Amino acid sequence: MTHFSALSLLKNALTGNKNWAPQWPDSQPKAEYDVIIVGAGGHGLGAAYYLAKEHGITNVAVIDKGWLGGGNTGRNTTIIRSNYLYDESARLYDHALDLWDGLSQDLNYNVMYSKRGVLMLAHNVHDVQSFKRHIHSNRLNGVDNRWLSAQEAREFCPPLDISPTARFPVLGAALQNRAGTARHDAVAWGYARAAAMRGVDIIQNCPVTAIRRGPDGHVTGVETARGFIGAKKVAVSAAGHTSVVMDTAGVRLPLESYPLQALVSEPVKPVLPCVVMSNTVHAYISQSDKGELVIGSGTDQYTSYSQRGGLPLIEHTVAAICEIFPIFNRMRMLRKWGGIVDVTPDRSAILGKTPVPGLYVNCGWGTGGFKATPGAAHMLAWTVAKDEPHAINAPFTLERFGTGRLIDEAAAAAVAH
Amino acid sequence: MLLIHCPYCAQTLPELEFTYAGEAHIARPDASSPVSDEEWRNFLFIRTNVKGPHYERWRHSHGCGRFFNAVRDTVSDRFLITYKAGEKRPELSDLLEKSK
Amino acid sequence: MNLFRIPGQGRVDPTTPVEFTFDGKTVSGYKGDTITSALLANGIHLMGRSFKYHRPRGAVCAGSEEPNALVGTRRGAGQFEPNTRATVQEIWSGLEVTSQNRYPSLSFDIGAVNDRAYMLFSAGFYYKTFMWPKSFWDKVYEPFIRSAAGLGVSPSENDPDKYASRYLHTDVLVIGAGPAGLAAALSASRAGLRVTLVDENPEAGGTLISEPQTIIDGVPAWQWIDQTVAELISLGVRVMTRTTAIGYYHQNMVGLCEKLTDHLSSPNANMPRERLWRVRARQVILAQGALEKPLVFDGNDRPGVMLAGSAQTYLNKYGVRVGNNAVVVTSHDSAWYAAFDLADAGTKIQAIVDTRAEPAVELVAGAKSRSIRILSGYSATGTQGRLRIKSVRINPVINGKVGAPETLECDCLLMSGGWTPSLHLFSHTKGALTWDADMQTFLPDRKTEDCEIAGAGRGLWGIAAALNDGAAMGAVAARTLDKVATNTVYDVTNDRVGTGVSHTELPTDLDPGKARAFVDFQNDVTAKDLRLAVREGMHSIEHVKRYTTNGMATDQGKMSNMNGLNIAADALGKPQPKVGLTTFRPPYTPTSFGAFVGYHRGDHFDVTRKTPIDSWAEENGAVFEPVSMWRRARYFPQNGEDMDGAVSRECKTTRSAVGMFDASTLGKIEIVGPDAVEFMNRMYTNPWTKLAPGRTRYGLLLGDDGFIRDDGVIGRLSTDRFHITTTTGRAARVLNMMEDYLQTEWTDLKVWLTSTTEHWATIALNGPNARKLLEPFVEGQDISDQAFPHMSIVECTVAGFPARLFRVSFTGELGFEVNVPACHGRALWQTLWDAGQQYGICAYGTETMHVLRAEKGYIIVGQDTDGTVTPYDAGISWAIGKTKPDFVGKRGLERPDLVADGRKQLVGLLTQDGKTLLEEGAQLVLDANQPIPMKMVGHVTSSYHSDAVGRPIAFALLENGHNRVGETVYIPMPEGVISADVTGTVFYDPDGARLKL
Amino acid sequence: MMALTPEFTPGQLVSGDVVSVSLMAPVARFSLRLRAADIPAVSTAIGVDLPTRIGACAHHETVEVMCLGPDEWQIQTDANDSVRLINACAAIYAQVPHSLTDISAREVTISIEGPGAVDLLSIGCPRDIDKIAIGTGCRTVFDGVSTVLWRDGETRFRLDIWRSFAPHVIGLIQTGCAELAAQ
Repeated sequence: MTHFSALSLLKNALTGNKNWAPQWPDSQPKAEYDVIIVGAGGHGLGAAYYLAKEHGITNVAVIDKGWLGGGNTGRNTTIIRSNYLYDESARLYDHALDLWDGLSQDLNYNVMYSKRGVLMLAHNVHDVQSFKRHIHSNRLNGVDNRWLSAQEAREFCPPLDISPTARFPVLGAALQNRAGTARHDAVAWGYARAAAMRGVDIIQNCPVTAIRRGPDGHVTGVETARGFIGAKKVAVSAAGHTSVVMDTAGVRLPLESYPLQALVSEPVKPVLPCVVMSNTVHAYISQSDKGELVIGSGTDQYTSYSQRGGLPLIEHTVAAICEIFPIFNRMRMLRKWGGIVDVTPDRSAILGKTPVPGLYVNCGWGTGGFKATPGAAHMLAWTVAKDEPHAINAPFTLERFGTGRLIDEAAAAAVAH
Repeated sequence: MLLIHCPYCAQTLPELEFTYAGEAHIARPDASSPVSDEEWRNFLFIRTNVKGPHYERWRHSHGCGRFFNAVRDTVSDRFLITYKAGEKRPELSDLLEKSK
Repeated sequence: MNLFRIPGQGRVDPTTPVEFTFDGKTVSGYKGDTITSALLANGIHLMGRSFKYHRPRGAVCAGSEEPNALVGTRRGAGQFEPNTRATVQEIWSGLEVTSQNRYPSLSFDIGAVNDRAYMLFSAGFYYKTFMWPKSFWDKVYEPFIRSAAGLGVSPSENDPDKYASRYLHTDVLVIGAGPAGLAAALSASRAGLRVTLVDENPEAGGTLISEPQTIIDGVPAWQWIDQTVAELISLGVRVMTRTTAIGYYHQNMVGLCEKLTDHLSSPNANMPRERLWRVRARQVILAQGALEKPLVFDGNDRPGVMLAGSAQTYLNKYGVRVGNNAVVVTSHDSAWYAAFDLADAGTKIQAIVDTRAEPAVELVAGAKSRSIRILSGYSATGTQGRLRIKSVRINPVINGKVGAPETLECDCLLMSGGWTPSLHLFSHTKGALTWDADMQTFLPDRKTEDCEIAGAGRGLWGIAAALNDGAAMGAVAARTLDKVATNTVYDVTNDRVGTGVSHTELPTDLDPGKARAFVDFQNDVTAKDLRLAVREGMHSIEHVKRYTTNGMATDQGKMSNMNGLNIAADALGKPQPKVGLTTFRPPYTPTSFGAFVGYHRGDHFDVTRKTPIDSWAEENGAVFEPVSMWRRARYFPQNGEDMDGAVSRECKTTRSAVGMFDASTLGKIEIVGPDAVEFMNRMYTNPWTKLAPGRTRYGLLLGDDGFIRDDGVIGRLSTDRFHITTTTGRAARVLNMMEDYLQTEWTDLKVWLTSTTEHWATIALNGPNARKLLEPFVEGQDISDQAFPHMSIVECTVAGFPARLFRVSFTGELGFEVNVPACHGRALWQTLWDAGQQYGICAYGTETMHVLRAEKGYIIVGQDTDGTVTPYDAGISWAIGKTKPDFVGKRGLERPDLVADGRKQLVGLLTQDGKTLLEEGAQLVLDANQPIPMKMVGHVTSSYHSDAVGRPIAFALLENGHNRVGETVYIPMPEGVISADVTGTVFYDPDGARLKL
Repeated sequence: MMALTPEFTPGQLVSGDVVSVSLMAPVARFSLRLRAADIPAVSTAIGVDLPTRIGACAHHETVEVMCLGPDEWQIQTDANDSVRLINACAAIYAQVPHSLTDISAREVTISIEGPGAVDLLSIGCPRDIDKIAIGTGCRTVFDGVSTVLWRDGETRFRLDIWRSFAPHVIGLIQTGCAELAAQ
């Protein structure tokens, strides 16, 4: 496979770009693998990559019911940040942030991680208290996050309306400079290419219908549309579809799948320099490198796998954006789409072992999955390789829902992802 | 925006009048007698999250105010049936038969 | 001077000239013109620049699918929008139009250097480079990439226009008012149904407008349109033009965007610019017709290259010839007819170049009769001309071999690659498509919604077919809705039904690696980009789309998807259905944010709830704060006080004299019935059985997870009647939660809940003078401490108003809360305010309330607790009825982690220097010298300066807090470490003497 | 024509030939809750047959009732009649347990009249207004706010709105009136 560089780009340009090799082969399933990962999103492909790169486990297959990167990896609003409240979350997401930085070089694939800063707006006294709590906690955890006055927020993001008479005035904002965005498809493709280079099989359009267990209860493999595939270990990283797959192994999860919608505007010249989030009015916005305003919405109220979502939510989301950025009122919506997010009761992920020997799960990322990608992948690989969680993902167990030891970012701060 | 048939109002009305209230037929264990941590966890958190016909609850919050049950296909978002709270859980096979 | 306008032809109004400006130059057209038709009438083809290579571009079509002719349009201050499709924007006097994505000018654009280096900018190039040196990414590469973004520029001022929205319920919604749609609407409305017919164009008619030669039932097409629309209106059909069906949602809800003023020179100020319609239809008929496909060959993007059908539209609809000297390149019959119409209108048709070896006899005859040169079995392999096409290079193709080139001079090139059914809305419904091998296109298959597809939308070509299918589908819809409907059959003459073949790139004798054969015009995606993507392993059409950005431009692939699919399928060696089509997403065409925002701007973005006393507070200079949906008076500054000054005065006055507070936002629920007390016992942690009528008690509400949800004072009015209060923000949630348990868990209980939050205005009087002030106004109750002790409730009369009087205090002072019907709230407030003057009364707001309650150690749920705090943690386990068999949260509280050691517990904090005010949210540590990351043991939940205590006070949630009282904790702040003593939570009047005055 | 006052002073808010909107004078208003079996007894006591179909209304002298739910009715009557109502219910409570709760001050009511009334309601109410029969009504939602809608005639409606939401809803109604007038 060609090493990517300005030089290779030039060489190929001169030869009419005829000599580029496939970035990953379309693999046919082998009879058995050491590890099968269900779900070829950023998390699953990344886990395969780290298994190969850091744990020397290369007899690995990543299996997906559709095309790789076709789930939430390719449907999210690409926001990356780590300024979470609880130590557990902050460590996990900050670990991801450390990996984001340098991921392009590591994968030899430009994922366009852009540290443009994420601005979270405070609209009332409760927001201020909550954000201050985050900022102080982050500071003592070594996580970058600082408080800006409304005026400073406007200087950082000029289109922002900070008029005190607004229905939801901006009282200030929390800013994480290191945070930003990345090119979502490139993350999946980069991991796929890098994993494939290390011998990982990527099997697309091959739905996994069941997880098989032996008499001793240990995992033996998976049933798929292309027949049974053996495996010593199976890791399920299928986002919204995880419940359905895990159920076949007799593992029931505290998980619900909700439709999440997002939309983009027509492309315009650069106008929005950073990512802006307002949890109070439910609006998340950034501008893509193509010039589109990328806007995230909330989830619909009912669980669904339909990937449709309703018009009222879109109306509210756009209204919220125009409340914060009135100048965008005459911009046009180009495209809206729906994803399926898997949500846990405490809005934190489940990443670790399951009651079934040899079966591992990575799910419940809700709307926060993309930003965690390298971290979740790295931790999942570790947990699968060592059959025990890393200190960073140890708290994110399934057991916590029985004991009540939740990592409740939502309840603690009413801060959505 | 869904259309929902309220079994109390006997009318099919816009989703905006209704509030989703989670999975149905999850009875609250009587805590006056011992309940295991696992039972309580299941009651609080464990959900089928089924891809397909889903037994769930809605409240006609901007209408008659009643909680009621429904079976909705979470893939198509179509309702197979709605029925009053307390009525017995309709058999899926019958519903699928009817919807044909 | 419209050089290219044919007098007397088209539907524009020659008696009404219209002048507008294009890049500052005045251009004249007529009423009924679009920007494009007016520019073309003046011989202007160059209208824009492409996204990546900045190539000069002109309009390629005449409808909303236009990818090239995007312009900025401006009416006045705040009324600018980028990326407007010049092909649909009607002109009006004074309209300002500017071209985009060029510098310094449209005809000379520096950005066009990219076009020279195009081999470097192959698909996905940016994933492969800009990685070294790493440090350059943030500082050099990324800013460079970002600066290249976008087509037009964002608006920079607030939008002064209004936007509106409506709900609409209809039996049948017909989308598209072409022949099929008109016929469908006619059948359905004749059957007696409520019908709505929408079309994105300014007038109904669709294709018929471009086919004036058609005769329907003996009536010329244009006349037929007029009489049909007239009949529809007489039948009560709602005919909506300039209205785009943008999205097809669940259960036949369709979103429409109606443009009301963008075509007017001086719109009424109260008229919304756009209106969003949320239509619920029992049946939907999709009659959206078909879109013409470009041909893919080198240089197919130059200004002057246009779809043949669109040229025909410019001619027949606007009376505009798109050039004097045309070459037609086609793989479909329809382009021949366009050529004939143009020839008859005086354009010289140099040649009709057909990729097919043997065009139909009647076409050949038609061409001969007009002495048009016919080149069949030919390919187009290149074009020349910088800002406008000058010539086209064509080659014969004989059994696969591309022969010697020939160059034809021209000033426009009309192409047609055949037609694709417009299935966008159908695919919003997730309806299944099926591949038709003969037509080489996708057709609608399995439906998920109650809809029918009529006419060209399902691959039926020709006017007669569209009319008859529309009529039939209208009848089908009517019958589905139990109406009797007849199948009208239309007699059509001069119908011009055509067939054609479909291509990937046209064959060429040049190096295909160097060909600039565009598939997605706006995003500059060429055929070789698509093949490169496939070569690199992008084997799903979604991968190809995302890797090349084909179909991701503002036309959402209307021009490019089918050509892209054909080429990708060819590269993969798979049939198209195996490769699949990318899903079309709403909206059908780009739609103003304003249309979605509708009324929800400024004050109407969200409800602002105000209490009956809010107006008094406003008149008396209150500073407000939003609390959930309410706005509440936060403090009442006097002669220039800041918040601290006002709060300090309000606190002092309340503790020394009397203060009054508007507590009307507290949630209130009336609980009535023989089982009221049993319900209370099950719902709240506290025991209620022994609470006597006339008494009140602090009630604590948990979730079944054991964590605190809400609290409030609850009064028992009679054996069977309780008056509950809840926190301001949770009133609705608490009532919903109670109804949930009552309706679904405890259906046996005879008890009913009614929200009375808004029935009562609540005025709290606190302070040593509270009784003196209140006493004279109270009838029917002795309010002395003996007769009406702390925590009492009574129904009586206050100042002549029926009232519920509480003896209760959230300040630690002697306190009363008077509830009167909301309509009397302000009157009572005024009465007490006037009478209170002699007792030195002050009005206080939420900030003072917070300080006073904190001095007394009263918690605020949601501030001193979050969703993870138990009654034990909060130090209020005394509120739990330990002997009760069950209550909401009882079992949850017994979960292992909730009874474990090391939980965060609520404590008081006093900074050791007695001066420093802690910041709410600040984190606590036991060892301030440890390195980062530090082990944090809690955080400050509330912190105020307290005059009563004479120093700052604070609450904190602290790990093992209850056992740490007396210890020191540290608060490391950026400015330095603060040390504080851990204390109890009551800072003032610990034995509560002041309550008992 | 007058502006909406914080005190909700009754009077005409919008007048026009398309649609007129007035804020109505307060009435005594109660929420009545009881079990189905007790409907006859309570009907007798208050002197109105409680309708059992949700949305159905009944009248007797000054008393007006709408069935809002299977066990819920809204009763409104002349202010001087409310004592009679309260006593009548109190008298039978022991035998026929129920809940009668005074909510007179909870809502304000506007009347909407004119050929444009249905269009006006359609800017905020997702229901099919045509399907609401004259002489009936419903609790529904208007721009996200719970309201009770009474249809008194082909083009005559009343809308009960919780007091603190009324300025929002009425403001939107006034915007809608201006919009209708402009067409």
